[in-house]
Amino acid sequence: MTNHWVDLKNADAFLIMGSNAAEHHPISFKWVMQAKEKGAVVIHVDPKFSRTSARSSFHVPLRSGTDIAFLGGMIKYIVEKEKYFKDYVVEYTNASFIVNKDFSFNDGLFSGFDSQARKYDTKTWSFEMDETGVPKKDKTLQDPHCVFQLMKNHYSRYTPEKVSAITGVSPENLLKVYDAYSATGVGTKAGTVMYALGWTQHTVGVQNIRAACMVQLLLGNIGIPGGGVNALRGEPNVQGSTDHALLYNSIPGYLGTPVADWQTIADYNKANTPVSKDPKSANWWQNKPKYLASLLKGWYGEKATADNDFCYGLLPKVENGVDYSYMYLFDRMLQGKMRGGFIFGLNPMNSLANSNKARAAMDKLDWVVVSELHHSETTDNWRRPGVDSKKIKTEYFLLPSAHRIEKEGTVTNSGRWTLWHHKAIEPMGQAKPFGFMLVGLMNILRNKYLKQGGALPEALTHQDWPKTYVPEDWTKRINGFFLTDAKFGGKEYKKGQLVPTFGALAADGSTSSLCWVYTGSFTEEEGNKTKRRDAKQTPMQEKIGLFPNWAWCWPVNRRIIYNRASVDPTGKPWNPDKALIAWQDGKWVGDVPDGPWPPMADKDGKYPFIMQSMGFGALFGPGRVDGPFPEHYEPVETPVTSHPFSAQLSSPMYKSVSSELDKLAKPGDPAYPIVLTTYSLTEHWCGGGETRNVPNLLEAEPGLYVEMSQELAKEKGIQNGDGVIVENVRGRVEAIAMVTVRIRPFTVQGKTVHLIGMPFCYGWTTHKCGDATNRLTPSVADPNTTIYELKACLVNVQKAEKLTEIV
Amino acid sequence: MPKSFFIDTSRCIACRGCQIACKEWHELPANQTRQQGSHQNPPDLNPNNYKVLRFSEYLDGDTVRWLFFPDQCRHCQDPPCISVGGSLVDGAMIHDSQTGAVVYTEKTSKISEKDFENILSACPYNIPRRNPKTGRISKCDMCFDRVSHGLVPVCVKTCPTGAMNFGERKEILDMANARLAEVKKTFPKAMLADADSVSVVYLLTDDPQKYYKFSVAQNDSGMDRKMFFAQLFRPVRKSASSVLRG
Amino acid sequence: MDCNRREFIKVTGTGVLGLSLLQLGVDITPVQAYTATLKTTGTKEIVTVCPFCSVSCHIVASVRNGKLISTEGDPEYPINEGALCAKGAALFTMTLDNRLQKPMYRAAGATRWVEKSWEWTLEQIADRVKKVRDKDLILKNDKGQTVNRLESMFFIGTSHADNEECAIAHQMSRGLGIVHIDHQART
Amino acid sequence: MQPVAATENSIHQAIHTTAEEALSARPVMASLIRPFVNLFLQKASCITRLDFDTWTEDLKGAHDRLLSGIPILMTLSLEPWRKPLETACEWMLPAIREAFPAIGGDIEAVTAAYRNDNLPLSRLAEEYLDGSFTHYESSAQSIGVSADTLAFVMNTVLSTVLEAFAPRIWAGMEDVRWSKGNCPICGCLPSVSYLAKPSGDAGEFLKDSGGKKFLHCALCGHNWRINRHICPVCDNTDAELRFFLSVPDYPGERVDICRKCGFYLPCADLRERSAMPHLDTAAVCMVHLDILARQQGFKPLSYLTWNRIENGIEFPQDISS
Repeated sequence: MTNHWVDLKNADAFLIMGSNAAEHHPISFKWVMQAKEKGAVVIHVDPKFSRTSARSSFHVPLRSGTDIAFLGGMIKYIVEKEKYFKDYVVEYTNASFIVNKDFSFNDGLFSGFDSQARKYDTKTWSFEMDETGVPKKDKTLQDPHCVFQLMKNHYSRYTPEKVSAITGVSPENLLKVYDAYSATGVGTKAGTVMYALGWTQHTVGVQNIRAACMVQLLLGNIGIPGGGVNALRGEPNVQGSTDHALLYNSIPGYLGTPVADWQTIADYNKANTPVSKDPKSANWWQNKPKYLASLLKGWYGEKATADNDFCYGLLPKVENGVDYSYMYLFDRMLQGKMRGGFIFGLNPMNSLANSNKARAAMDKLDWVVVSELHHSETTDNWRRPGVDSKKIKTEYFLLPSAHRIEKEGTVTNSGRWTLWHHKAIEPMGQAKPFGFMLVGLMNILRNKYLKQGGALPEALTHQDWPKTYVPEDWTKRINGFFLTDAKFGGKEYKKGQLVPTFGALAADGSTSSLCWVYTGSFTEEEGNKTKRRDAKQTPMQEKIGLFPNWAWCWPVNRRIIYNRASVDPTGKPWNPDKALIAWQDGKWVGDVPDGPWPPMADKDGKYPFIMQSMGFGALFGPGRVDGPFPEHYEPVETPVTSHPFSAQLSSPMYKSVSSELDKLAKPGDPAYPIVLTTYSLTEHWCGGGETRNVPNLLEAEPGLYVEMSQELAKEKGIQNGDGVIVENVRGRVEAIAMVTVRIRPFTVQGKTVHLIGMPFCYGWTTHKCGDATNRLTPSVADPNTTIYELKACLVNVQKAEKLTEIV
Repeated sequence: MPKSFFIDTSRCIACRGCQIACKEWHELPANQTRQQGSHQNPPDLNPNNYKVLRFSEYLDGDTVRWLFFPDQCRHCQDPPCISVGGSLVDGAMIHDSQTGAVVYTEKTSKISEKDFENILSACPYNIPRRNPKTGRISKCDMCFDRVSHGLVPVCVKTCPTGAMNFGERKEILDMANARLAEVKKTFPKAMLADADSVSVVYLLTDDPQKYYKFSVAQNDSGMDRKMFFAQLFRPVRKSASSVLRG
Repeated sequence: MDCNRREFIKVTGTGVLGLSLLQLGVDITPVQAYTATLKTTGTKEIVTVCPFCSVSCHIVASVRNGKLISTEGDPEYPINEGALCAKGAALFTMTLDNRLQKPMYRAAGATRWVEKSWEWTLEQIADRVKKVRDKDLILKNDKGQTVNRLESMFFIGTSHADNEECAIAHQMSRGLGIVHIDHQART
Repeated sequence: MQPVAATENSIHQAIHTTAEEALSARPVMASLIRPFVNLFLQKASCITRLDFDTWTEDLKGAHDRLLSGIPILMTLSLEPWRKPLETACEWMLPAIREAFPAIGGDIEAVTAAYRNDNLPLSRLAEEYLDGSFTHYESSAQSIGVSADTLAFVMNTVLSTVLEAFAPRIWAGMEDVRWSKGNCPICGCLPSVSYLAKPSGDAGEFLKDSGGKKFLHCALCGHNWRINRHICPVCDNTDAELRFFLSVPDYPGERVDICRKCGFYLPCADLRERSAMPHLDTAAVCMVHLDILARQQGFKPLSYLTWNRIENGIEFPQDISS
């Protein structure tokens, strides 16, 4: 979230899209309802009518996978009806930038596409620079090559008629939403976007969110109270685990994973550190070398020296352009290329796309270490239905893990608040925290390497590991230390003392930090700030529900990111009633501003979007691999064979793998005419591993169902409660029909398209409750993030003769 | 002093916290339910569920209506079940004069199946259930043990939205009427179901029949012949506390 | 005027002067005798964070003699203000049932789990890891660049872990040379 | 959340219900509870009759001082309170005599002094609030009672007036967030705390589950919210050093203890209760918990009439040490 949970109460309009917030983040609705009581309009755009819809001002059903068409229409509406917040757009976004004259867009493809490689050469997606290296601008927004005009032109095709034809939303409903939401395009109103997996799990997932960012930038809704683009996030510490980069493509603190071409730290820094010649651009990422050096010092301690590149050379380097995420991992596993691995607190046999493939792939491992609270479809994959356990040669090590309540440490919520949780009770039986297992294992391994040698032992033995797992020691390591006596901010620090803020981190090896965004969370001056529980506020903060003394929030306790955009260039809040920061008597008051500099109009002022190298909000976003403007493409499995915006049916760049288990239905496949979307449900959590082990929750939601419209049921001769087979090219799933008015057929390009929905929380380890819905979903993914397209694929449904998976 | 519930369906989100908390407090075992095409599980009241969340949906023109009804015993002011069955077995079915709770004890297992059917047919809300194994008749007991210790019923404690409320009858009726006035602004059809004759007052936002057949008292199971005669020979009310506490 | 709390406690009127119950003629001995028959229990209230969605509602866990006796929404946390959804409210039961309590091992081709000690289990895992790593670690790629990567081993999970544990998992993975790293953010 | 302004009848009702509930559980406490119940009943009758209109102090300055942490009455003269204090004497002196016949003679002496205009009520009240007690010894001597007796009387009289005035003094101060351990109105320490019942504002999606902690002032009866996870005395936040004692069958009554500073405070847990008790009565009804906490070596946050269970206690001059 750019903002935070309590801040939802400041919104005047909500666009809840790609999320079922009331059911999956119920407490968020506490704040949504507060705003609604005060007159805010709450709009829910979603294929299914849910509790979120029931509590919203209105619900608009949308065919899954057509969000960009819907939002593209909104951009067109905002631009053409001049609903945008002009001062904000001109001053704070790149609307006025002049784009490379060679940039073009033709029939669904941007300039530079190589259809053989399915890849863009992005050289033309660039800005024209003046002689000093600063982007050329036309603040009148009239230049035909300026971002604003290109954007206007791009979305001029998204007429209500076309958008309606492809999304299945009536033109009246479209205008109702566009009109209500775009009313926030004035300085004194705020609109917020709440999204979750309903946006990310598409082959255009990143562009869905980009489209929302554009809407928000046009309306001046980023960086202000009650605004923002808010990822509600689906998991308990998904924010923190992303910050600490349990991801192949980054190392902690959003630094890129080293690739083979970057052999030295100098290579790395050269390739990764952005340069801006504009003195008004803060270009925060210019500090990257400091964060990398501090991370390496954190990992390798005294063994890391300037002379040995801080042990950078020991790090694994990935091959440029090779993807090591789940989709490829399990593909390689199936090919027998993986020998062993660790699966901690995760049930991929139920939650990954194409479960049949994932399950078969796991059988190819020599050994696997699984750590869990309960038995799950993953821990017990070797004895799943239909396989002969004796033939599964994989060794399984099952480690009982401690529950959150049985251990201490920090987690980070979606609003980036880092929160200490105390240990309330001892772990049950011999269960242990993950930290105990991993520190224990590493110590054994390091001893083995010290005594026996082996491949590149220094990569392990040079690392700095404690003997036992003490959580708070790691909280300190994450914050970072001064490694020599130092002076910062007029204060003396001794070697070994905690670094007060990331401004003090250095590239010369004199500081350490395991994740620079967390630096400042644990200081000599104030101790462990994640334990702070003080609700104290200034009257200004109280007005907007800002709690600066409660725990700590990255970065530097800034509660709303890009908050310099909430004031005009002289530092006056756009909305004085809900002021976030303000420049008063030569200093900032309110939230921690995005950098200490004076307001933008001052000679030493900076642009608000400090993490963008040029300092401006990106209406034109050249950083994504699949285009600088979001463009509607159909899901890879789509019920249509054409759409009104271009001949490019699906994303030209979506990722996929091609084992024999990775079949795809062709567009408009008559054998599989029905769209399937998948989701969570309230009584069970994600893959269901924990909640299916609570008998009373299982009693309330006992088995796998498929929600379908009355019209579809009638067409298929299915009665409510009938056992049905949901089937496609990849799999076959048994479920019970739930015939409902909450899902209704869509009229798409004049034809009826049916959509059905299924939860994915059921699995075979719970007796006869049904098995993985994800046996149906495809291994195709967004080209930027490789997140699977779990929200839209094609199936057919028929009444079952006999059921075996479900009673 | 008599107690009452106020169940505000306009605030219910069907989270089923009440349904599950009720089971846990009364230590009722989980049923082996199966998905039968509804979120309503178990599908009906049963000896292991004194409380069931009922779901109902329909299309109102182009608008989806999804109604939630946490069903439980209404603890009638003048309970027909007691009229019919109160004198069958001493101490089996009690109407507590202090709280207004209608409580069935273990002694109901001595009541015959046929008599149970009469009791059930007398209930305007189709509430009592009989365990065929033990013969015991059961239903919501207003958490009599909790209430007599000054605590609120466990479903009320659990409710996260304020749909479930409990207190002195007068205060509860005031609360219900105040809320009704507010809700009527959005739902002109809103009403309080049988407020005068029951201790469990539901606020409904829609036609009662849209919720559930027995959301309001059903005439066909109301005052039948048996009940009429039963009324003539009505047993003296006993204080449940004297039986249960003693 | 310095009005800190310590100051107030020193100057507060209540209690400095006054009469005892005995002076008031109230005989407290029966109450004292009664009290002697009472068994008390001490309970600690410890604040933890709900393990479900990422609102991170705070929960007060009441613990008596090391045993969890109840959980409730923390009224102090500015986000949930004491409220909980159905799952958060069910946290208490969820920590109890069907938990894995001992390390277990399933041998190749075996049809059942065998309970093992932590020492044995970690030692065996370390053994497997070292064997694979020593055999499969790629020091140079086709172009002769140093890559030090171990492609045949993976680490996946988990957003259930604390930040401290995530930092450990990452440091360990990169130390081993693992490049297949992923977690729930991608599902 | 302040309890709704109460009528004489409703306070009486609450006193009776609270006492009856406790007595049915612990009949042995009757001899302790009864006298206080009678005193509180009389106090409630007096409170609802006190006339506040004569006091027209402008509290604007007090509001600003409150923002900087100074209780409202700290710096105010109580001279204009003479009339209400007198009314309280009229009501409460006979009530004390009736409730505690053992000190009947002393009370008669005090009553006589009051009648003879020999009791400087406003000054004694001010000193009581300041904790200075400069004139108590001399006044008591001139009446022929002990300073302790005089202090006990003044406590009863002053608390009656304060309890009547507190809600009106607080009106206009609601915007002030007060999170200290002593009362924002009179500066006094609490006699008891309570965990509030759930509240669900109509506009919200989810109600809270209750459990917000309020302190109840031992003198003026004002209730104010504090952070439940912080010791109100020493600001200790370490959960390992804080706990509460309770008797298993009575989960609604407990005594909160901080090992760091060694102080305890009884607490009425109202989260699941269906009605709001009379808090002072509830505090009297929890004296058995006071005894238990003392036996474990902890000190009461404030010495109240009903918890002076030892004889000749030596009151520490600085209890925050």
